[in-house]
Amino acid sequence: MVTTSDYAGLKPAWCPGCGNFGILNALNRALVEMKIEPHQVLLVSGIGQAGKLPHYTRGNVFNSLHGRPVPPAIGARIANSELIVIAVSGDGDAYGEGGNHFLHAARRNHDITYLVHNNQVYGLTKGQASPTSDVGFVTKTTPYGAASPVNPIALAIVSGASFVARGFAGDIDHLSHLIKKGITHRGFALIDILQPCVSFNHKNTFQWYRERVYNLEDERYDPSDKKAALEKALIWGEEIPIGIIYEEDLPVYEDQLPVLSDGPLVKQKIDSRRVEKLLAEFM
Amino acid sequence: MVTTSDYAGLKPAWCPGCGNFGILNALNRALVEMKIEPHQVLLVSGIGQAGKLPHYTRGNVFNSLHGRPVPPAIGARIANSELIVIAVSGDGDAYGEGGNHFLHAARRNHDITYLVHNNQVYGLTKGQASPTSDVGFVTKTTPYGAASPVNPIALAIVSGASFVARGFAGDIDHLSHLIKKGITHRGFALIDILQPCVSFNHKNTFQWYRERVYNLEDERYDPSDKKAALEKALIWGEEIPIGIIYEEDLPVYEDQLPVLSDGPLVKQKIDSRRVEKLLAEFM
Amino acid sequence: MPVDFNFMVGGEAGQGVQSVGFLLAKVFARGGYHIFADQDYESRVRGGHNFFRVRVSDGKVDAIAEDVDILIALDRDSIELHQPNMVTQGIIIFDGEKIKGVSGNNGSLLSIPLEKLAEEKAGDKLMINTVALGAALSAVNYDLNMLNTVLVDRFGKGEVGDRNTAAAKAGYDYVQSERKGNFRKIKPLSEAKRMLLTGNEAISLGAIAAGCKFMAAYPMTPASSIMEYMAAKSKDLDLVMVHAEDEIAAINMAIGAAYAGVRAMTATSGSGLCLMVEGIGLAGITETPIVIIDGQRPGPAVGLPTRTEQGDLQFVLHAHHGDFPRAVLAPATIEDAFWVTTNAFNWAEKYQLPVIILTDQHLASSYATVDPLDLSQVTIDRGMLFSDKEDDPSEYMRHRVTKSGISPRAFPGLGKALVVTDCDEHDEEGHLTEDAGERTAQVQKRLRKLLSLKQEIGTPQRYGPKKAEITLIGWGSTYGAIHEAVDILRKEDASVNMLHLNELWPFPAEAVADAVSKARNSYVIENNATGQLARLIKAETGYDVSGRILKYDGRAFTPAYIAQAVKKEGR
Amino acid sequence: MPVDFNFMVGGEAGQGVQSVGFLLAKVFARGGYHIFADQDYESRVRGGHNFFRVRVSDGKVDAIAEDVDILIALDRDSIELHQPNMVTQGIIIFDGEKIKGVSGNNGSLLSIPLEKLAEEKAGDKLMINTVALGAALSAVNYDLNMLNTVLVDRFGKGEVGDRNTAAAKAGYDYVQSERKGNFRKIKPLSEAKRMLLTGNEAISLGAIAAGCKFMAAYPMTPASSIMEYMAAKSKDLDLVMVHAEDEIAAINMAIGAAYAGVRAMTATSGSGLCLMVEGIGLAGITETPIVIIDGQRPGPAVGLPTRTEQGDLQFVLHAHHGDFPRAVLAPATIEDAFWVTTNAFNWAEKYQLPVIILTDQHLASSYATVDPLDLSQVTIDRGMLFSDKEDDPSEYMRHRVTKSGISPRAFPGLGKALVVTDCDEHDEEGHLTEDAGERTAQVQKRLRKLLSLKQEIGTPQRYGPKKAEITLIGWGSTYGAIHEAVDILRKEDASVNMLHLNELWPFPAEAVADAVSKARNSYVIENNATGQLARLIKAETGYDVSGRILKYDGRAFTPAYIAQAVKKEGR
Ligand SMILES: Cc1ncc(C[n+]2csc(CCOP(=O)(O)OP(=O)(O)O)c2C)c(N)n1
Ligand SMILES: Cc1ncc(C[n+]2csc(CCOP(=O)(O)OP(=O)(O)O)c2C)c(N)n1
Ligand code: SF4
Ligand code: SF4
Ligand SMILES: [Mg+2]
Ligand SMILES: [Mg+2]
Repeated sequence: MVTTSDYAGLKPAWCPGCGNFGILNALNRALVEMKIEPHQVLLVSGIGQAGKLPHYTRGNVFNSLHGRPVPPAIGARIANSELIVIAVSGDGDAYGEGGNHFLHAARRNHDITYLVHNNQVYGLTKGQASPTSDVGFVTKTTPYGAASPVNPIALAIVSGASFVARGFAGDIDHLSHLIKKGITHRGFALIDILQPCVSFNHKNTFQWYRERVYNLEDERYDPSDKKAALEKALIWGEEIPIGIIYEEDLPVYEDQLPVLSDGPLVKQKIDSRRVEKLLAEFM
Repeated sequence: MVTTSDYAGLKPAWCPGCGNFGILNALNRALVEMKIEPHQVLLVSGIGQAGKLPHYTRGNVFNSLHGRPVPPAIGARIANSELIVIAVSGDGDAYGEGGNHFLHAARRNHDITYLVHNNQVYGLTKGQASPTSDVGFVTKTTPYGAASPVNPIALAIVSGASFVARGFAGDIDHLSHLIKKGITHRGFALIDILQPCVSFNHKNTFQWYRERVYNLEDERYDPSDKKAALEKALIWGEEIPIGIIYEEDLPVYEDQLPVLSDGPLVKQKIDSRRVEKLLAEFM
Repeated sequence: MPVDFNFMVGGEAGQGVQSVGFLLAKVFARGGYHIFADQDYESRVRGGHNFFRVRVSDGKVDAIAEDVDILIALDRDSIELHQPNMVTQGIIIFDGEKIKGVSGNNGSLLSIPLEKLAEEKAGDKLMINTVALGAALSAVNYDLNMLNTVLVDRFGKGEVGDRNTAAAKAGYDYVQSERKGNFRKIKPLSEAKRMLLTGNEAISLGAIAAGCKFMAAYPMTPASSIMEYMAAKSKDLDLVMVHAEDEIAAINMAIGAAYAGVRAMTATSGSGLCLMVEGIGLAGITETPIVIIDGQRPGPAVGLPTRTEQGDLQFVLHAHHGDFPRAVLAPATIEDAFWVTTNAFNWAEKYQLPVIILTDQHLASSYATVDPLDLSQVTIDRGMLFSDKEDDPSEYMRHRVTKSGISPRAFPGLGKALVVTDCDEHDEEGHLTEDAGERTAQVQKRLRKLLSLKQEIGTPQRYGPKKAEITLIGWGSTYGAIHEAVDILRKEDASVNMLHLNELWPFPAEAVADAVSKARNSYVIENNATGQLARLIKAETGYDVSGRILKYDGRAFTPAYIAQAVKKEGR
Repeated sequence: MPVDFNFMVGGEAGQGVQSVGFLLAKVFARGGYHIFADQDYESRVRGGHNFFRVRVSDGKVDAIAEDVDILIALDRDSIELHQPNMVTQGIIIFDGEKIKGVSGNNGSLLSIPLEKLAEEKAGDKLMINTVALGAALSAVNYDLNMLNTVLVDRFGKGEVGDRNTAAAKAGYDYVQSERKGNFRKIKPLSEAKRMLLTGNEAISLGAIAAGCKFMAAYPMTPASSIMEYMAAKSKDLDLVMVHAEDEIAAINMAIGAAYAGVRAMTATSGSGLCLMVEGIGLAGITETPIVIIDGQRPGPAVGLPTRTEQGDLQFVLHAHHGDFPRAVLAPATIEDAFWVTTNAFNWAEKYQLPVIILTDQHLASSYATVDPLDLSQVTIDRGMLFSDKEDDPSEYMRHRVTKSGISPRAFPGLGKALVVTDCDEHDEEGHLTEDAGERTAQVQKRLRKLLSLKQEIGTPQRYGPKKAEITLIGWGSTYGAIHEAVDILRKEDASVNMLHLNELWPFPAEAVADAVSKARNSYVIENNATGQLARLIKAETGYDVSGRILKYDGRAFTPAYIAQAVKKEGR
């Protein structure tokens, strides 16, 4: 049996009260409830406070470069299609430095789950604006206020991701439910998670989010309707919808790779003699 | 008086019949009609067939790296706010290698015009799939067919660009009209241009586009409605709308920079003694 | 009479220069000749000027010659540009009905109504290439049947094949009747079975033979054809090639795949490599084995996109901040490219580090005949692997500090061992640490791997007399040209030998120091502007070479060019 | 009695270590003392262990000491970790009501009810820092008024200021009454006016003084504070700082701005620099002047994000494929950082190339007192500029081949001259070319610039006797520590001198060769794992140094460490 203690990792170096704790708990709970063992999971993270998460739980861990968790996650997923691959980013990691990978991973619809701890600020580097900082957010690098933010939900939808959700670090039950859905979903599953940063974001606090979030499951919302999803994606301000915003069965990149139908690449033998037939073509 | 001969550049090294010729003509015509002199224009391009365009007209030219025309265009625009800055890319350049800059330039809404020659293929490197290749497009690097394409129009809109249009290299009148609008517009003006590649794209030909494009100006279409714009942005296939898909007055990045209100940075004197007052702060 | 004969095909991009050149090469390769062929093309798809040179020899050749015996000129420029290179008895084949008023001293002009013949005899104007091909072969009285089988192999037995053979025959017959065999004769030799392949094909085959199962890349001349070959074979050979959104993604995907346990690689050229630099360090600190092919071309930046250079040596030696081990290899010939590549994968996994293969546009796109490769000689050494069965997975530590610096690898998900790694400095388990002691231990551990890797480096290849007054030193693709330059110079009684490196890092300092210190004159021959190998030699041995023969106009060396330059240096 | 006194403040991130340390430094700087202060912090925002060392001296100091005279311990770890460094008469200030059961041999424990005093006397528990500050100053009988003015400068004259002065007084008085002045006395000196600033502040000021009007960057420790300073001053000083989406954008924006005619820069650290490599070559081939600040930290990859290293030297010398000129500078001290930066902008524009400034976390975030900078010494040399008025704009060619290799610059839009450039190889006008001759001419033209740039390089700084048995060679931020190590060793009668480089490329080969060849023993002192300067010396002079004193645990050298290591080497 898988228990919470299987997922007891190192002591977090996050600030007390940080929203990341909620995400860590939600993830662990999801994995335990899905009866997934740590060695079946691969956590690939970037650099930032969010990027430290894999060290604080247990599993295989590839803590990658800032902005680059997605490409190695894709590579690893193709190499071993039996791994449950979860990429973990901060908002700067995912949508700033890693913006291009985000777009294209969504477009190709790779079969990974992507957790983005969106605290709307750069935490680890101490409080600069992030691509999701609210417009006008003043930081040391944006003295005249941040420009209008990227919209990760809308970007993912228009790019072709087949599962796009928003969670809230302050609602662990709901978040862990989303994570389970994301892991189960075949295709690129983005879960953008509202994550208060108690040290550097004094605007988008627990309180601020709590006053605004509402659960889409509470209304008769159909996440398979792309246009409706895009409308939901544009909502941000007085109200912020959380839940699965878009979900569809779309072609998955890995499914079109003929070789993967023979099982994981990593389990296939190396046989140099197979090249013989290629050599003949050059004669 | 500005005449077409002012814009006579080097002989193009494009394939005969290439859609790029139409774009070149449309651009030259727009500049001439706007009475802009070559020295007032800065063309910043990337690498690819499209990236060669600046050499085939006249103006100041910064032919930059593959995927990178936008950042130097932004830098130059901030340095000299009197320059008319036009960035020029291919689809691979803009949405593949340069995807991240595209997103963020749109989001910050920099005051440049961006022409993307979208031939849905990599021309200069001889026919690999591009990020806009139609789904299933088979090339030497996508033997199982290209994944679903990026949607540049939708991406630009959801990211915050204030002018988003689609042109067609086969309709020079309309395209040159769009380019004029784009140059006049304050803010990030994307013009994604359907550009047949006669050598490597045998699907999306002049004929193919001609059968599909329709001009939005011909219907009662209001480009200031973001939701409607997003719906238009999703249309691709039997019909392809061209024209201004989205246009709004949105805050422009350069407008929030206090120093630019004193005129172009490049015209401001260097005065080391101004540092004196800063030194005092360290005493 | 020994055969060492040079064809050239010239024309605009889009006229089929490459195709004619390739078929010419093939037809002589089938006939048992050794071939070396190179391609010169511009960064455009139509127009401009391209040419393809095919050297046909009855002895092994690894370089191109400057002289042209037969030029197939598909346009006027080809005649104007290449007439100076024609040997006195050379022949220029062209369509005099299309290209009028040609004159000139070098080479006799052999006008053939290519287009007319194509239309009349093959029913297709576009067959002029094949007509010219037939004509060229006729001009050396070669066996037309040999061409026919090559054409059928290429175009099939159907109508297209038939039309091609008809076109070839038309050209062949025309020349025979016009000139009545008044030419030199080249006959097929005993049918030695050799492959005809490019450097990039050799690398691709090497990678596949080595068991590379994952490649991610972004197109860039001259590396794109590797990704294209791998993609083409992905289904049959059970591998995956991902066309990534950019080079950053490409190398990081490869690293992810390698971490997960498959042999993985990427390929690019200078500009793309710039974008992979951070990934190189990621592989370094996470000790992930990857192979990176760098097809060099003239820089900086985009430079000359379709030309050749060896300007990345110092760059790849030092790309990335901080100190960690890597290996750098540079295939000498097309055959060598195969073996170097298989080796690269072994070293990458044995030492758990990035291995960079420096090739260049010249090697990448040139063709050579290669004796059948003995695949039983390919070894696969995956290095130290952790096994759940032998050891307790709960004790597994990915970055365990060992004497050799090598920590056994486990693959995530294949056993119960948790495989943890980090691009921050980490402890033995792979978790991030800021501890000074752990940091120091990990740096030392990583660097220790160099000690055993160094033992693997072979002695650089020597050619010519053991002792000589002049030693020519080169690396990578210049091997053939330098080798032959030595022959040329020795024929002129010079005392010359060669030292050539195809394994550049860890640097074989002793062997090079020995050679440089013993030669009265040592010259590096390099396709770059500053003599990057010379700099490396100085850094590693303290010795100055006596001269640098450099070329950085984007064109490859020829043996004659080198011989000439050496003589000039001597003066 | 000469003053050379060391404070240390230790505690968790978030406890205000930095603030106490800075105020301590400030208060002694105001009192006319020379200060050197460094910061040691982890890559986290709360918790862990940070410390701040303040060295107070009546003579110039450029390095930190290992011994601690007074430790302000804000948590238990600080005592446990730093007690070993306490001098025998040292004092550990801590809150014994919070940190119970402390013992140990080094340093006497001075327990003060910090929190209680803060609450009682200043009405705010959070004032414990200021109470400790007052206590520390009291323990050396320093002038409390001096602290008061510093506190008022920092917190204003209102309530916060008042509460801070009250807290300071509480700590001060407590110690006075407890210990009855039973301490060493340090009095303010004559009020010499000096600035107290960090390396990054010095660089920022240098950039602004040099007329840098555009910066684009992406946050990365230890470079972020440069972007933050520039942003903070952007309004008053008429400049623009763009927080870009990534480092690739950052350098390319800066290049665009520089091309358009303003002085432009970017700043980053190793990983970010990796992403800028392609941009460096873009600046190289388009001959665009830019200044790149590389704040080094331990690599590879993310390494130790908040620590120091000098591991990027070989990387920045060779970053990018192909051969083209660049300059590499490495400030020796905080004051030097100002001058080096102003210089960098001049060289960038005079020679139209990228200039890289190698700084590191140690220099970036350490504080030192600096005598008032004489701004009239700042020169601005924008290099050769084309003027519409003097020359015919229609004849303008951006990349005109000249003897010096320098082609006059024109700025787009400011005149009628069209400014054309390309990251492909280009002709003199700037349009792309594939011509072998034009290519060669442009490569040579670019490389020729190195000849005159070389003349600009100053002689490396020497210290100590002209002739000595041991020469210590260093570069960049280690200047202070090596300098002082020389003093220590000479006091012990060793024959030692120093050679220090703050201009690394073009390399001052002659001066270094001279020094290395003359010393019986030459040791490089480097904050990296392989001795990258030693390698450079070998490559450029052929000489081997006799030893390498290396440190790569992310911590800076101290003079004592170096002196010790030199003695060990000697044995
Ligand atoms: C290439 C590179 N650039 C910059 C950095 C510095 N850096 C580390 S984390 C970070 C941003 C952190 O913000 P975010 O991704 O939102 O994560 P958070 O800390 O807020 O969870 C940056 C800029 C780096 N490590 N590598
Ligand atoms: C960093 C880098 N990667 C790859 C290349 C090679 N390259 C040049 S153009 C190009 C793509 C061209 O496609 P696109 O941008 O669509 O332009 P087109 O030629 O179709 O107009 C590529 C991959 C390069 N020059 N630099
Ligand atoms: S800085 Fe913000 S995001 Fe980082 S650990 Fe602290 S509260 Fe969390
Ligand atoms: S390859 Fe395509 S895009 Fe390039 S010039 Fe030819 S037709 Fe145009
Ligand atoms: Mg964040
Ligand atoms: Mg294209």
